Formats: sequence, structure tokens, C-alpha cells
Amino acid sequence: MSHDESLHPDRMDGSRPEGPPLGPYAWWSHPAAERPRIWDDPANVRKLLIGFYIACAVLVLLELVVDRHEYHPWEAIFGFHAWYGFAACWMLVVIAKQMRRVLMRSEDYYDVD
Amino acid sequence: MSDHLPVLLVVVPLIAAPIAALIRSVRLSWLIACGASWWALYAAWGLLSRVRGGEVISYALGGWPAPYGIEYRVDAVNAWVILIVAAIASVATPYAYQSVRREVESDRVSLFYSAWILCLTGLLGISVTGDVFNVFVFLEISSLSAYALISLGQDRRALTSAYQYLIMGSIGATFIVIGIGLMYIMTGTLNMMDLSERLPAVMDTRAIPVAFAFLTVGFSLKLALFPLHLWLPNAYTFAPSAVTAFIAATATKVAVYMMLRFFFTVFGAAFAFDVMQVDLILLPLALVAILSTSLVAIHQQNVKRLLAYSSVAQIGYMILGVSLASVAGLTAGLLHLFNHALMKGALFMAMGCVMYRVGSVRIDAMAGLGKKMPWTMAAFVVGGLSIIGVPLTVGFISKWYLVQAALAAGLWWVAALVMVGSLMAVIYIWRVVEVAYLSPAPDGDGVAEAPLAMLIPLWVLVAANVYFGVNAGLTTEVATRAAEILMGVTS
Amino acid sequence: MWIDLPPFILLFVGGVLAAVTRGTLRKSIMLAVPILGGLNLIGVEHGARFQYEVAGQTLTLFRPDGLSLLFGYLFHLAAFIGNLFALHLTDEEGATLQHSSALLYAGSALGAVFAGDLITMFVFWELLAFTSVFLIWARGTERSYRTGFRYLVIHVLSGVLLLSGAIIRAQETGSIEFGNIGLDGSLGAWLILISFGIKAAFPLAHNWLTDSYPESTATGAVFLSAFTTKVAIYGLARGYAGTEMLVYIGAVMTAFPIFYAVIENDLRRVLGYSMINQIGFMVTGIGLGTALGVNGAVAHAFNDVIFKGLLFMTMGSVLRQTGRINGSDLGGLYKTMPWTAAFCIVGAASISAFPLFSGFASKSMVMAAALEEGHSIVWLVLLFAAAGVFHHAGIKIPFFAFYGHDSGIRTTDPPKNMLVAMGISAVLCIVIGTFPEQTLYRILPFEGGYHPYDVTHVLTQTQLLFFGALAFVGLQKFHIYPAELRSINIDVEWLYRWVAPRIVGGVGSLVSRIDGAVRGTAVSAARRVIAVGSRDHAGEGLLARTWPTGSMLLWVAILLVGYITFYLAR
Amino acid sequence: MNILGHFNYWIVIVLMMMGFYTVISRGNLVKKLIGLSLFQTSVFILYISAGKITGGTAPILIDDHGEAAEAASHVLYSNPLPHVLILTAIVVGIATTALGLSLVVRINEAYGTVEEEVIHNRDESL
Repeated sequence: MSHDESLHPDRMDGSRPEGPPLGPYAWWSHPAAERPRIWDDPANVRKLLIGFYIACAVLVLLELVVDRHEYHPWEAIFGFHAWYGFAACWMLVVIAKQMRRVLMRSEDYYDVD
Repeated sequence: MSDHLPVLLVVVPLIAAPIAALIRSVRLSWLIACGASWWALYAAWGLLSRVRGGEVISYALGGWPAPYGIEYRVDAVNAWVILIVAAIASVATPYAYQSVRREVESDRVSLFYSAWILCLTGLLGISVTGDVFNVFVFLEISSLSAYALISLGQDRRALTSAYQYLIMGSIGATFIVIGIGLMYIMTGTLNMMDLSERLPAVMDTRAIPVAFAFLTVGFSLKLALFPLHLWLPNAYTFAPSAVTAFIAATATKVAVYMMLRFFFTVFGAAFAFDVMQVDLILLPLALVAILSTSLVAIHQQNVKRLLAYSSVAQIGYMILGVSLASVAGLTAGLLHLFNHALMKGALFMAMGCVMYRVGSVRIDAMAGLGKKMPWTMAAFVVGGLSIIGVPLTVGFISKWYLVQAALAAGLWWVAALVMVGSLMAVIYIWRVVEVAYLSPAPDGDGVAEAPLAMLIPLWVLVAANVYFGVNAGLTTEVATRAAEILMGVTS
Repeated sequence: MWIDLPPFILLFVGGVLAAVTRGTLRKSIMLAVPILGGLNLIGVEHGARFQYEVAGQTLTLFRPDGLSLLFGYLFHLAAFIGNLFALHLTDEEGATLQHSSALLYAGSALGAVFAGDLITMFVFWELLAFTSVFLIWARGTERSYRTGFRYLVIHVLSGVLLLSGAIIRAQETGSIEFGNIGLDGSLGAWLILISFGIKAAFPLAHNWLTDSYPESTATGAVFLSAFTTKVAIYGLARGYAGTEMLVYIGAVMTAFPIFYAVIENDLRRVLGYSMINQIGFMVTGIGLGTALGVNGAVAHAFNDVIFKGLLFMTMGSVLRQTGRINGSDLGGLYKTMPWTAAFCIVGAASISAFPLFSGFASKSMVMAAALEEGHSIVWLVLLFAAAGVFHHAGIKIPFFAFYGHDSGIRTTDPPKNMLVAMGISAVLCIVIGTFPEQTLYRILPFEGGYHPYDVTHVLTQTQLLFFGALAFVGLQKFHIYPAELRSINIDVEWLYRWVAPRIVGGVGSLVSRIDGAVRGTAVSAARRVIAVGSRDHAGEGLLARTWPTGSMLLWVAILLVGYITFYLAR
Repeated sequence: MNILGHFNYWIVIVLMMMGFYTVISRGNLVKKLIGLSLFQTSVFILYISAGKITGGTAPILIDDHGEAAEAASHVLYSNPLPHVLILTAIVVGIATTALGLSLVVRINEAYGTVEEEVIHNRDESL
């Protein structure tokens, strides 16, 4: 499983690959470089996430003011869909990750006899 | 003249054959062969349209009334077979011209056509006659000329296969004569209708079952029923392409007809199936034929040989229909008789076109032919779809009736095995298609499309494959009527 | 309706014309044919026609009614969008082959849904496979070639099962008409259900989908995702509505693929798994069999064609522009493919069933129907799957392709025609999602209104999705989320791609060994028998010389003796 | 009904088996054909011997000048039909043998041998 280090999959935090530091306007004078984009700035990512957390909180709290129908007894539980969605996705990923132990093979698994 | 059609059907080609041999001109003898086969087609159509309504034509040869003289007797069953033979001959003869010019030495061509017409005569004669010894005589006429035709192939193995076929065919024919002789000794008659009346009185003797056994083996040999098919692959592989197309589409069909005629008309379905229980033998052999020879076909490298093995499997389908011993089964068998003639004729003709241009019919020689010989290979694909039994082709019609008949008999596993056979056909047809369309062509061998004189007959058969696959009205009507006659059911 | 004609004919004519024309003319044909065909269907009179008697059975080529017409409109729309998306193809990419087979493929799908009997259905069923396989083979790689072949085998098998079922039903009921079949315990009904199930990617029969779609061409996957499985859904809705087993099969289908999708690297294969998940919703709806359930199922099929097509288009664009499709190789493409990224998000929102996006209008119908019928467990599974689909298709696809870690790849948005095709789909997603009652619900086959936009629905669905996203954020923060790895995950195909070849190989060598041994013994035994019978020739190697012809005649002798014994024993 | 009473059938069977065995066992293509002829000849005898009727005379019409009709009805004739049939079968047999022998001649030209084993080893035909 050898591949280019710059494509390492574990680096998913939006950071740029290693390289010489570039000034904010380097893309103008230096065609090979480029203008930094919105998510290149970790501050913007942080703002997005904070907005997202607030939205989540508001969605749960809305249950207190909104008159909600219950089609299923479990829906009466406060924030049922919220925690169900969260738990479902968390479980999904954790289980799927464990499945890799059994299922994962190299890319040319079927190609070699 | 139409009163004398039954005899003229045979006599005209019989006279044409020596003329073609004497003329020694390639083109003229070919024209005579065309004339003879077209005449046969005309006569066959005339006969069929008279007997379609249920009439039976009886023609006393030389004015000697049956059962003393030889009787030619035409009902829907043999009118049907005669039509198949004549139709294939009248398409294959025009096709033969170019193919034979390429594959047979020119000083032998007029003799080739003479043998060709004789073979046609024999096949028509077997089908038209109502006299069992006459069947043997015509059988030998068609077989001997077929041996000669096969031996004219380019490869020296054509000679050895012809020799082998001769030995096997003669043994088979002699078995048939022994069977006929035993019946004659017991009843004193050779006329089929007369025999069918007199046989029940002597059914309990030991001679009749023995005669039945000799006939069964003889027919099995002639129609290449597994495991007596061993002569067929070589004969079909090494014969000249036109001969393969002609014989594969007609000779075994006529042999199946012979078997039907003897089992159902002479002995009667009750004796053959209830007393002798021949279906207990035919059904397993037919199934083994379908499965095992399809499997062999999958592994062939020579496409003519592949198709030859596929023919043995297809004969298995026909015998399977027969062995169900019901009107539905017989209808399916008779339909396949016709349909298989169309599809195998088309496939072997396509291979003849390849042979004409490429000089080989091995699978590896087909690379890229889909582009270079588009019409030929398209014809092969349609014929192949028909063999597989894809709807809108005749192959589907046969399979449909066969499966229905098997299910009606409660043999659902037989129906399933028929499907398995179809899947195996997918594989062996695909092997050819794959190479022809997906492998790159070798560079610069300048292979071009086959000449029109070969393509037109080929596509006539392909069109028939599709036409009778879509409009199966005529074929099913005649096949059902023939099956009813054989089973002795009056509708 | 101007001309009363089975719709497949126009598409087939178009497919043939596309094969023989080129340039602008072909492009006009490709766009005009689906438009004309679709317009021609408007206001079509219901009822079976174009019936032909063949071999005692009635073949019906054209049977428009509420159910088939919905699919009829849908397939024309999908063909139009797909053709527009593939318009730019050049000869090097096999344009003629792809253009022509796409139209023929769409025509086959139309032929299948308007077929009034099982045999006609079967013909188009097989044509679906034979026309679409070229969209896989056109990729031109060794891998795509072999995948295409597997695809073909499985679909031909499905067709054979359909035909077998049809024959058995014809035997049992005397008719080949395709109406409600239902599982009455007869073999024919089971065979047909299995045949439909294979095409609908039922669990254990699903692997052809995830195997073949990722190996098809960038544009081909759009067509593949639109037709084959939807024809199967049509077949199930027509033949097996209300079959309870389908509820559970559907529930399993919604749940298990999302696990695979989470750990899958090839993003188009992720879409394949999410496709099975979406089909699961449809199968459940059909299994419920109520007007709401079946309406929901077919409505979801309609939306799925559009948003799944949109997602396949965005991933196709990525593949075309970068040459890569593995999550481990991509990232940060939003910088240079902004339009594609935006369309991808619309598609992701639709498949995740965000309010105001098309998935919401149909998925909620199925879930509501499940609750109405009292299937609590199934409802919980569907809810789980709804959250999960957001997780892998809604977040994973856009995130790893367009955001996430920057792969350093710099490219551009794809050609105009591709952008326009994606744009049309995106607009459709939003329009249908926002105004379902004015658009999609009008062409649903069954009466019975449904109002997706009430406060409860919107709030609960938004909660579900946002907290699913929250889980994603959390998993990323704590580095639990599985990294994208260059790898594959074994699935059912392992059985026929890995186990079966080895078993066959093993059995094959065993058989050939046994065969060799048996044959050797038999031959030497026969040799001895004959040598005894011909002592005076023993020295000449009698058997070896005569085996070929002799063996044939020996068979003759054996059979003769066998027959005589058999007959005399009667 | 003793065994010797059917001696003609025994001759037929013995001849038949001899011919059949020769075809099976002999590798020489000419000898195979001889076996085939023998096999066919046995069938001829089967037919002809069946035509013989005990006490019957040759099937030639006896004309007793005027009393023909009455006399003929009292004369016992052997059955002439098998002879006629077998004349045809003999012609067929000759044709078969001739064709077979000519094939053998050509095989000999092509392979330089008429031994089946040699030919078989040369290109797997036969």
C-alpha cells in the first residue's frame, strides 16, 4: 500500500500540504501559487462549526415551543430524533470501522490469483 | 401434373443428377442443381398445401396398388419434412456456387453437384415413400452421396471422416434392413400402413421386439443420438462448408423423421411407448446429449466442430420432445426439426463465408471479423441467438413449446435442464462473438466481406430465423397437425 | 399525444440514428428524441394496445396506465438529462457506442415498463442488460471488461429466471399477462420475484450493482443508475405490491449498505451502496402495499433517478476532470470546481431528505406508511438508515471530494453541457422538494393526498440530520472516523470472485484426477477383455489401433444388446 | 422347433458377428470393408432364406395350356419378393464397398498407409 505521502488520508483537517509559506497575495505575483480560499483559514472553519453547534441546540430547544405530533410512542421522548440520529451515526461509524478488520483487502485483491 | 407430384418430386432430381455429372460444366451443373432443388421446393409446397387440411395423398408407383406395389404416401408429417429439406436445399444450392469454387477442385465440381442432387433425391425419397424397404434404398442413396460429398473437403482428414461415416452409416443402415427384414418375415408386407395393421397380431413374438431394437439402434446411429454421434463432429468439420450447411440442416432431420414414422405409424405410439417404453431410454439419452455435448462444444477451438457438437445437443432437444410421447412434445420436436434446420443452416453458412475469406474456422482466426465481415458475423450472431433461444427468433419458439410440453408432463426438472442447456449455448456462442467483436484484428490481412452470392442465401435463412420466430403461425399449425397425425389424434 | 406508438420505438430509432450520424446532427437527435418522446406521452389514453397473438398468447407492447406512465415520464427525463451530460463525448471516448447504446438502453427500459405481458417484459429485460453493458465496456479497461461480463451473466440469469417463471405461470394460469402476481406459493411467482430481486439488487444479489457502476464510464454511470433498478422497482410495484416479505427485505436493504459505504474508498461505489439503500426504501413501500406506501415508493424512485443521477454526474465530472475517484486521492476540489461542488451539495441534500429537497417529499411518505401499518421496528431501521444515508452520501461524498484535506489537484469545472445537465437536475431537486404537491404528486398512480410540510415532519427530520452531522463532526474531532484507505472491502462477490474460482479449481483438478484414474482402469480393463477375445492379435496392440472407430461400433454393439435385453424384458 | 431347424438363422448370426467383429477389431481399412461386406451379406441370407417355402418351387409361372388359372392355384411357389429386394441390397452393398475402397485409395495417397493406428497417430482423425 505504497502511495504518495502528500495524499495521506489521515490528514482531513483541511490543512495544506507542506510547502514553502506563501503570502496572502502570492497568487497574484506568483502564478504557481494561488489565492487562499475560504476554508483554508482555520478561523472560518471554526466559525462554521460554532454556527452549526448553535443550530443543533436551537433545533432541540424548539421542541419546547413547537407543538409536535407523535406518530409513534417513542417520539414522545424529548429530542428523540436528535439523539437517535446522533447515536445511529456514531454506532454506524464505529461498527463499520470494526468491519474493516474482516472485510478490508488490498486494491488488487481480485486481480491476483 | 399435380396428381403426379409425389413421384415427380423424386424423379426430377433423380434424372437431373446423371445429367449434371455428364455435362462437366461447373456453371451448368450448378444451374441444374439449382433447378432440381427449386423444383423440389415447388413440389414440396404443392404437397404441403394439399395435405394441410388433413388430406392424405396416396400415390401408387407404376399403377400397382398398395400394399402390392410401392406406395408414396404424403400426410402433414412428411410434407413438413419434405418442405424443410427442399427449402434448405434451394437456399444452400445457390450458396454453394462460390463456396464450392473455392473449396473443391474444379474438375470435380460437376460430379460434386451430381452427388449433391443425389443426396437431395435420397432425402426427399425417404420422406415421401410409404414403403419400408424403399426407405432403406433412398437412405443409402442419400448416405452414399453424402460420404462422397464429405470426402471432397480440403483437409485430408475429410477422407478419414468420410470413411468413418461410411462404416458407421452402413452399419446403421444394415441394422435398419435387419429390422425391416424381421418385420417382413413376421408379416409378409413392406407397406407402412399394411404393416401397422398386421403387426399387432405378432407383437407378442420375440422377433418384433428384436426388430424394434435393431431399428432403434439404426435410427439412433443415423440421427446421431448420443452416444452414437461420434461420427458426426468429424464429418461436419472437414466436409466442404456448403455440404456441412446442407447436410447438417437436413440429413439428421430426415433421420428423425424416419424414427418418428417407424415408431408412431408403423409400430404405433402405444406399442413403442407403452409396451416397449422406448421413452425410458430416449429421455435420458436426450438429456445427456443436451448437457454433455453442449459441454464439449464449449471447449472446441474449431467453430465448425463446435457447431457440430451443438447439433448433437439440438438433436437431443428434438428427441426429448419425441420421448414425451404427447402431442405437445411431438409438436415441440417437429417445430425444432424445422427451426434447427434454419438456425444451423445459417450458422454453418456463416462459417462457410469465413472459410471463403479467411481460410480457417478456428476461433483464433475470427479475431476482429466483426468489423471486417460485418454482415457475416451479424448473421452468426442472429443464428447464435436463435440457438440460445432468445425471443423473436425461432429458437425461442421451439424452447417455449418444449418447456411447456415438459411442464405439462409434470417433468419440471426436464424443463430446468433445457434452460441449463440454453445457458451453455450462451457460453459457446459467446466465445465466438467475443473474439469476433472484442479482439483486435490482425493487421493487414485484407480480409473483406464475403461475396453477395453467399451473403444473400445466408441472410435469407437469417431472415427466416427471425420471421418464423415472430410469426410462428404456419409452423406451429403444421407441426401440431403432424403431431396429431403421428399420435393418432383426430382433431 | 400526437402519435399512438409504444414509446420504445422512438428511442430505438434514435439509438440507431445516433449510431450512423455524427456531429451536430447526432447531438440534436440525442436531445430531441427524449423531448419528443416525453411530450408525446402527455395526455396519453390509458389501456392496453398494440397487442399481437403469438403462439396462442397475447403480447402487449403498450399498456399505459398510472403506474407505467410515471416511469415513462421519468425515463424520458432521465434520458434527456443523461444525453445532455454525455453530449461532449469524443470519438476517443467511444462516443458513437455510448450515445447509441444509451438511447437503446433507455428505449429498453421504456419497453419494459409499458409491456403488458411477461414475455414482452422479458425481451426488454434482457435488452436492458445487453444495451447497457456497453456503457461499462466503453471504459476500455481490462477491469471494466471483466466487470461487464459479470454484469451480463447476472442479468442474463435474471432474465432466464423471469422467462422460467413466465412459462410456469403460463402453464398454471394459461395467461402471460403481467398484473398483480403476489406470492401464492407457486414456483412461477417465486422465480419472477427472484428475477426482479436480482435486478433490484436485493441483499445477497446486490453486488452486481456496486461491482459494475464504479467501473462504467463517467457518463455511463448516470444512465445505469437511472434505468435498470427502476425497471425492477416498477416490476415489483406492479406484481408484488403488498407482499409482506418485501417490507423486511427493504428494511435490510436500507440498513446494511450504509456500513459498507462508510468504509468504501471509491466514491462512485459509495454511491452504489447508497443506491441500494434508497432502493430499500422503495421496496419497503411496495411491500407495505398501501396507496401511501406504493405512491411513496414510486415517488422515491422518481426522485432517486434525479438526485442519484445528479450525484453520479458530479462524481463523473470529478472523474473526468481529475482522473481519480478514490476518496483517498481527492479533496479540496471546491476551489477549482465550484459549480460541481454546489450541485453535489444539492444532490447530497436531496438524497439525505433535507426539507425543501426532493428526497424529503418522498422518503417521508414511505416512513409514514410504515408507521401507519404499525411496523415499529421497520420504522426504526428506516430512521437509522435515513440518518446513515446522510452520513455517507450527504456528508462523505461532498466532504472527501470537494473539501476535507486538499489533495493539491487543480482543475476546472467540466464542459458546459455537463454543467447544464447537473444544473437542470439540481433545479428539479429543489422544485420537486419545495412544491411536491404541484409537481410530483400529480402523476402518482394512486389517489390519496399527503402533506410533507408540517412542523413536526420538518423539525424531526432536521433534528435527525443535524445530529447525524454532529456525530460526524465529533468523530472527526476525536479522530475516530475511519480514514479513507486505498483498499477494497469484500462483499458477496467474494463468494463468486474468490471462493468459487478456488473451489472450482480444486474440484476441477480432483475431478480430472478421479476421471483419469477411472478412465485408466476402464481402458485397461477393456484392453484385457478384448485381448482375451483376440488372442491371436494380442501382440499387435489391437485396442490402441482400433479404439477410435472400434469404440463407436462397440457402443453400437452395447446399445443393441442393451435394447434387445430391455425390449425382451418388457 | 429344434436348434438345427433354424440353421439358416444360425448361419446368419455367425456371419453377422464375424463381419461385425472384423469391422471392430481390424485396423486395416480394407479389412474393415471386407468385414462390412460380410456383415451385409449375412443380411442378404436372412432375407433370401425367409423367402424359401418348404416344398415350394421356383417362382416361375407354370403354364399348362388353358388350365393355367386352375393349375397355378395348386402349385406352391417360393416367395420371389426377397430375391428382388436383395438384388437391390446387393447393388447398394457393391456401391458401398466401391465407395469405401475408393476412399481407402485416396487415404492411402494422402497418408501413405491404410493402417488406422498410423493415421490416428498422424493427425488424430479416425
